[in-house]
Amino acid sequence: MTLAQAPITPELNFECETGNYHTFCPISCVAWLYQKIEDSFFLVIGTKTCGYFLQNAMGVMIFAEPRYAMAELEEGDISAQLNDYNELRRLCEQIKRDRNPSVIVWIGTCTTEIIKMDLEGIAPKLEAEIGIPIVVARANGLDYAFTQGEDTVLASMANRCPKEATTNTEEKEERNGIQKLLNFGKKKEEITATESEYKQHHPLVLFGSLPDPVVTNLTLELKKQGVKIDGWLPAKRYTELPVIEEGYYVAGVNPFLSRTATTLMRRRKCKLIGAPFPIGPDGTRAWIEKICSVLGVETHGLEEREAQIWENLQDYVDLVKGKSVFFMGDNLLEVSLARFLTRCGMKVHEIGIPYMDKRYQKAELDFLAQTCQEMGVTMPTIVEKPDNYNQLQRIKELQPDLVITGMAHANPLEARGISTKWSVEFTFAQIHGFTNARDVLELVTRPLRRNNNLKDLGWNQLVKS
Amino acid sequence: MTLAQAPITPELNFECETGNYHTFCPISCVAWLYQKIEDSFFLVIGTKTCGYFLQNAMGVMIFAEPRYAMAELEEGDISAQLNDYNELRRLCEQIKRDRNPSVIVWIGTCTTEIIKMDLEGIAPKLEAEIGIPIVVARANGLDYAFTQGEDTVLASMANRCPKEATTNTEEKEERNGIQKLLNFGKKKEEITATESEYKQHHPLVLFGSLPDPVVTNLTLELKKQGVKIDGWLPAKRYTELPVIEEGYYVAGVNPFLSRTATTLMRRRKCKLIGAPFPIGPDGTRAWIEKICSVLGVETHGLEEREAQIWENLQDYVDLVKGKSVFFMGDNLLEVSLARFLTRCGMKVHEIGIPYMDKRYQKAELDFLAQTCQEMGVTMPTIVEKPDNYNQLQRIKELQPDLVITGMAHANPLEARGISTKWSVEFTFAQIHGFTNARDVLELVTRPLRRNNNLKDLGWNQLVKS
Amino acid sequence: MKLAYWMYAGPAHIGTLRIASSFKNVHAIMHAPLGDDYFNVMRSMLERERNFTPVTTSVVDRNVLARGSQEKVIDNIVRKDGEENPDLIVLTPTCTSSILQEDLENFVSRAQLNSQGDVILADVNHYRYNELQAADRTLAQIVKFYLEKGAKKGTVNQEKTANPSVNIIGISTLGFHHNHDCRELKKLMADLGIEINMIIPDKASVQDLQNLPRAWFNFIPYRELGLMAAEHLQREYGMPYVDITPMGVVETARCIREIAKVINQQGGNVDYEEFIEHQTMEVSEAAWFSRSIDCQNLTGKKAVVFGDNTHAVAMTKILVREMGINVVLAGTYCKYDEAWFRKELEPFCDNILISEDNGEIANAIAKLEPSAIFGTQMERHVGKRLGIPCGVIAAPIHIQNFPIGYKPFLGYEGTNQITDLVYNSFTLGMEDHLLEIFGGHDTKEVITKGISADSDLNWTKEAQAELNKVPGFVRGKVKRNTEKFARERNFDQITLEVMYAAKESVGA
Amino acid sequence: MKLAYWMYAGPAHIGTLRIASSFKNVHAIMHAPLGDDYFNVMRSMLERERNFTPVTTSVVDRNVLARGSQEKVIDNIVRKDGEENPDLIVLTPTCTSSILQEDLENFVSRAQLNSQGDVILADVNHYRYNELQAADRTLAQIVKFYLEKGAKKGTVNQEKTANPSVNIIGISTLGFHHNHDCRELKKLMADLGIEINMIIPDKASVQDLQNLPRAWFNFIPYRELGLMAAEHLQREYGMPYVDITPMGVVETARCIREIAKVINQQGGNVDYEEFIEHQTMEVSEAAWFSRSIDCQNLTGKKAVVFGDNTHAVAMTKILVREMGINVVLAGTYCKYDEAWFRKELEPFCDNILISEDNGEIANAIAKLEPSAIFGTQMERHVGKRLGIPCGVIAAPIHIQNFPIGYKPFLGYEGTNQITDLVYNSFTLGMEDHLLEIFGGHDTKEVITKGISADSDLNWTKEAQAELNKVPGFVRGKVKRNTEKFARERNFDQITLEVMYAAKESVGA
Repeated sequence: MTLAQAPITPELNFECETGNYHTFCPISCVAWLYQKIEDSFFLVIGTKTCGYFLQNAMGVMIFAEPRYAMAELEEGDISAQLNDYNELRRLCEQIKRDRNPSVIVWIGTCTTEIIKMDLEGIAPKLEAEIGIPIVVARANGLDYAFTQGEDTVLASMANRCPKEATTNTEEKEERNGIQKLLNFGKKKEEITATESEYKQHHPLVLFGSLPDPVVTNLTLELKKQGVKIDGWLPAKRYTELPVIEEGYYVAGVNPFLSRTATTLMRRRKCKLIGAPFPIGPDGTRAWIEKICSVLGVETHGLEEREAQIWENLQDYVDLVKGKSVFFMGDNLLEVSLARFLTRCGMKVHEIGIPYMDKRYQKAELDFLAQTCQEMGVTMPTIVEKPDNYNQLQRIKELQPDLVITGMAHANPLEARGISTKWSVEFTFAQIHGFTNARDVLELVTRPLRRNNNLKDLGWNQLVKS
Repeated sequence: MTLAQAPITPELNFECETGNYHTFCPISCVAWLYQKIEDSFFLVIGTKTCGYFLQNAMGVMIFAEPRYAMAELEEGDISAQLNDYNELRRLCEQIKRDRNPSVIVWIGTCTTEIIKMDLEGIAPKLEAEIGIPIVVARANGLDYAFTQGEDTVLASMANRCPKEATTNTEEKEERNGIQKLLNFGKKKEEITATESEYKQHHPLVLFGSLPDPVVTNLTLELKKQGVKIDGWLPAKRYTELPVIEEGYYVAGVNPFLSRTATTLMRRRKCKLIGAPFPIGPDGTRAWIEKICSVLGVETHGLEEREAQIWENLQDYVDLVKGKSVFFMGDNLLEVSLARFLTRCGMKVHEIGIPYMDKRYQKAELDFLAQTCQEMGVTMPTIVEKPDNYNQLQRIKELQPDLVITGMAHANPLEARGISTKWSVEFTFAQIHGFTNARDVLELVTRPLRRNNNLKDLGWNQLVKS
Repeated sequence: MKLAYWMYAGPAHIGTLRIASSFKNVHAIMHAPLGDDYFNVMRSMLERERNFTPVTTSVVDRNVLARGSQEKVIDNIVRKDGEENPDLIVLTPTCTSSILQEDLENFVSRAQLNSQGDVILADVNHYRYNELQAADRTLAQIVKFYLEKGAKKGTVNQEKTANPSVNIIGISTLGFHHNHDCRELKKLMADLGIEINMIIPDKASVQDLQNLPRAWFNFIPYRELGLMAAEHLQREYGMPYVDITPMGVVETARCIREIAKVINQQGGNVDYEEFIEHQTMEVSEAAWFSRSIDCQNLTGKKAVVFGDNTHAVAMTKILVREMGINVVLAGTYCKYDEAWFRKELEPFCDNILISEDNGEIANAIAKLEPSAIFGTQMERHVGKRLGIPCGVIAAPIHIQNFPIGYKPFLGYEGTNQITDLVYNSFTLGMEDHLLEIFGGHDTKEVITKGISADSDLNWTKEAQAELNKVPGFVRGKVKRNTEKFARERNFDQITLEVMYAAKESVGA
Repeated sequence: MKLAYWMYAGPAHIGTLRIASSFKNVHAIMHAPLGDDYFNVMRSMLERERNFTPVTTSVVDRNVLARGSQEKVIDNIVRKDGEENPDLIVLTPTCTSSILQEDLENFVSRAQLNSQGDVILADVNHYRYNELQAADRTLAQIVKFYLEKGAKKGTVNQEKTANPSVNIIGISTLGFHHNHDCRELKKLMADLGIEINMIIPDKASVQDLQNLPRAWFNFIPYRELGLMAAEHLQREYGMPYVDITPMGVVETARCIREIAKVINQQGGNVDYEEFIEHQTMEVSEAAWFSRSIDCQNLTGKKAVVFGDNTHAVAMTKILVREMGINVVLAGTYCKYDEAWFRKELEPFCDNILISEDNGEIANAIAKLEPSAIFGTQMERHVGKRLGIPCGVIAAPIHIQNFPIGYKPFLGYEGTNQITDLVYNSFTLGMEDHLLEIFGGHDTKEVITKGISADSDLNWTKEAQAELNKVPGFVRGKVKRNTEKFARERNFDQITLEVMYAAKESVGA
């Protein structure tokens, strides 16, 4: 790893529990990735259990014509009476016929792991036969939690990024959708002028799936510092995957992408910029600073920009200051959120988290420790693979002002007078960068504002204790 | 009147009762006339009572942006503290500003009659002042019933029809919307060819507001006989009102247009073709035959056409044959419908009717008498200005298979096991001509089909008798 | 004259007829021209009433006008008296016939001479009062008539019932959900151990009106209908009344506590606190809903409320106090009772609008762009045009306000029904919330509100492209907020940078 | 493998968990990988449940796979037994973990040794049975377990109650409107003078299951859940059961008459005819609605029905027999019970479709173009795309099937709710009927269904113009009917004349 700065020794307390906790299945990632990659089709190879999950808990199968489906394994598939290759060919041919995507992503599940279905072996043959790239991602619950599903897909896709920039300019232009957008409608000389706004630096590719407006936003923030992004993994279209050459710098935008980071470093020989994640004004500034510092670009006006954003957040910060928060652990965004909320003046009791890659999250963990020090609060405990039952006992004792939790526990906690916020909302909301910092607090303060609105009702517990 | 055929002496029995009966207010006509005349605006000058009627009973004010409104008379208007001219000018100027219609139709009401508001006096002055034609129709409930509202409007509009064909061909073409439609897309020589499909005859103008598809349909039926329609009153646009010259032949399509007929004869010196109305295959054939005979055009294939329509109706005719029907009286279509249903084999107990112009309806009455004779049934009693209470006693005694009635009595009759059909549906449905004959029976048979469907339920009375 | 496309309250005679035809065995004679009698259609069609509406029109036509209507009106009254033997015949003109300035009182006196039943003229000025006021007046008039009649004969029964009892005043035909509310109120009173002495005018016999004073108190669920009668009964017979509408958990509790007070003041000994606690926490799901995650997502959303006084006031209080929703505008068309409305709602909402002009309300809604509307059928149509969901909470009535399934607005089941209405209005179920958190990817089905007319500002192509990425259902709002921001700062071009600056500044 | 975009019934473990978590003080242990535990989310969010769902996952991860799961599963069972003292712990795998082919029976026996409560393994094949079948089996298994246990100890209570009594079997958490149906059934039984002995599994204690035989009969409102238990009770304890779903006035009457028969056969003496008559004519508005003018307008309209066996069969019968609507297609996704479905509905509808493939149903609907659909959430979405209204009558469940307001499908209030559903689905209130009779003049707001892909036929400009005059909501149908007519007669051009001829011929 390329860490430019000497680490502060964190005095964080790490624990690990039983892992009897609730979180969404990693196959969830199809819900946002199929939207992000507009020419893709996702095929989840699993059981009725997987399909019913996508349909219900994610509530998304009801929408018109999603570009994903289940390859539902039936008794014959499990007992290996049927030939996996033929079955998958039949389904993929149908998908090609009906939708003709640029790529089919196979999402392996626990079941394909257990029956040892050789997806990696089958894919190249079938790809050659039907003429559509097939990317295989083992987004199974045996090895991964919720958001890590995206990590498995991006790690797999990293291997498909072109190795050399094509010389054809037109094609290159098409390849880089964002750049095109930013230059849209400008004449060639104007583009050259725009190019000159950038500093000279090594190529930089960012990884992590973000909604398009957030991509534009972060791209603009870096552009303000003269940093040009050479590509995003994933891009809006599979056919626009960024060129990645040996020695390129890469930086992640999300804490759950450690496998993708590793793949980019080991397989594509990229240099990883280890930075806190661009969540909250503090995180965004640190992320930009770190990138600039590694690329040798001097920053300007970042401190003022951060200060101005904090000013805009003041009304919400006033609401959370002095309040306490407990993360039950769900989406691996917990450390970044805890760090931002600590900076806002909250006290963090516990950071439950499904999985902790201390190397990939090192800069964020250091930043958390530093923030706690600066804010004069005690270091929270980080509980990996938490035990929900034990956590509920601790919550009962601690009576935090806010619990950030999965969907299964929110209503029962509310009925007991404990305010909650769904962790999953942070996964889907636009929370990255300076501009969106307010949206994070919009979510965090909602239960607190609700409590204010309803405080005269005379009740907040709805079960007999 | 120009009656080519000697009348059969009808042995019909006419009665007149108290007039304590329910029917819609004649201002109802705005509901269909504003749609028919696409560049019009209707202003109903009346009270809250009138406005609430349009809003509720007609259920139409809820729709987006109707081209009609109330000029609601307030206490100051009633007590004549306010100047009618100024008030109406204020409203019409607003209408002109907001909608800019080609014509504003003032619908006078009972109230304008009682307070003797001089609409006919005010209109020409205001028309000159604001530069939009203002047509005044006294569609009040003191003098008229339900559908007669249309009669008052058309009679008033008849006076606005141009007296001479303009020489400018282009303008003429625009004037005649239907003709244009029929020739649409054809080249000039083709039009000439089309013209030659018509026989030579005196100009003919039809009056009565029908939905556009029905207009096209009747136009085509006459074209088949070589008869060309020179115009319709009303046309689709006020600016396309037909030219009416002295001596033109005119024919009505509805039984409630006696005032319009009189106006055309007396004021515009037209010759009225008195025919049964084109409702049912029998009526449509008689109507066409009469028109052709008066215009001196020989008909061809009409008998076969009627027979073929009857054949298409057979399944519905089987359902009504031998059943009895009672008209409580509502929309003045009663005689035409009774005649058609008699021809279908029904027995008609009583024809309640709000108003009976025996001269204008003469051909229809004769045809009814003739039909009764031919079908071997007794002549029904025609009760003008019926008394609903008395009618209900007679219905209780007669137990007809079907009562055609206004909306106020349908549910209570149904609750007593008497099948009903809303008379108002015949006003709004497309019932004229050969093609639509089935639609009439679709409506008439619906309660009978309902009875068939539900006959196994074991109940048909829902009040204790 | 007033240019009107729509009206909220009907004409006076509708109010009178609603009262007359609610009573059992009362007949109304309308002295009016042909076509003014659509009350019968409304009752028959909207209430799906099995019986003939007991209203007969004595038709005024040109001949009657010429001759004078006295004879015809009297004939029709006497005839109806003979045909149906009603206890009472109520004569009413309409806006139209009231202009004739005939001596209808005299017609009535004359008709009374030959009638077995009572005959009265509904005493209402048809140009000063609307449907609601006329109904209130007619009900008070009939109550007064029979109590005075009874007083003369000494038959008014003033002995209080042994157990606490109530008269429920104001349940009427063609009232907004009155039938279901009445069933719920009967259940509530039974739960509270309160006997029902009378319910008027719904299905009540006028002969029984002299038993009204037997009840311990009168209960007026709707402010618009019954207050005049209650005040008369208080004045003449010292009967207290409760006029708190039991709509929403908070107001229902307040209403029940007021009832307890009134009963205990008369020597009763009731304590309903445990009942209120149990109903609030266990029977009604509304209190729990307000704490649940579903409701949390509604926190701070903007709503507009418009209706009659009773429902607009109660609904605003529920939205604000019980659900944490921000009512940016509350309004009523009950102009005649404006002061009460203002007093009740001033602490609860940003703006108040008192108006009978639907155009004014429509414009306010378009400008405020709330997330949901709670109004009448008219506001529902406005909402449809603007792509804003609307829950219907008040008359003018419509066939949809006469559901066959049980849907009260009052009492504890009412709180459940209202919760569904609110929840479904705001989010159309979980669906829309999911759409929102998933970034509105199902954009094909989302109602898009047309972006307002071309602005004077220049959007760069990039900014326009960015705007198009915003989900349809908030795009208009983002656009307007951005433009407002740009105008305030005198930018004439909207770039990506301006868009983000606007977002940072106003949370657009 | 099956390419699936949607499924109607969930996997087996959902059925097992619905039963386990419906009982009081029963805990389930799911032996499954992370992420398979979304049952807890569904229960918490859809039911807005205030309590924690009593289901704990014993997580299978890579380590567990390597070491074997026995120790972890047993530890988790024993731990939960200690933490919550449940009467019963039910162990279930999911589709995934069931492939491991571990000896779970042995795990359970081992865990039982160290547990105070009972421990059982839900005995279900996860690849052969779906949610509905698994729920039926698990309920029967638990009933059998406790009756056998009681039989061994001699504690099964077989003494019949003094008065007629019933066990209602099949009310479960996450069931389609089960909570409201249950309330309505309790009311119905009370009205019939029948005591409720037990309701299972909803909030029942497993310890009380040995009192089941005290009831005079068992009642199975839903065919999908409870029949196996009822059959066991009939076989072992000679208890008769009634399995007629009381949905709609006709079937409710038939159900009540069957109950009377069962009671009278056991020495009771009940006659419910008067009750049925009163409820049908006065309490339910459904019978009256079927005669009313509103319903007359539905006569002969085309509908498609699709759902589980219980609701699809009952709904089809209601539409056909009680409302005179033409059900052109009725279907079910309960393939395993196909024979019963066909037998029940063959006399009532034109076509029957048995399928679990939502694409097949969607295509059938698109082809048949009914005026309304009564189906599941999936059909509702199909309807949305096609512009055809859809009333939801069956699971899969959705937040909208857990309304807070009272909305049963069963019993007499159920008939009212269903009437509203039908009426609103067909006409969206009076509005659309008015639109139709007024010639659809408000075309701006009418949902238009896109006309099908370009045809091989040539429409003249006049005919095209004429077609455009047809209101949007029937235009597609007119177009297709006209083209069908033209094709059959080998016309390659559609003129005005052809259009009218088509209308005369096929009533297009």
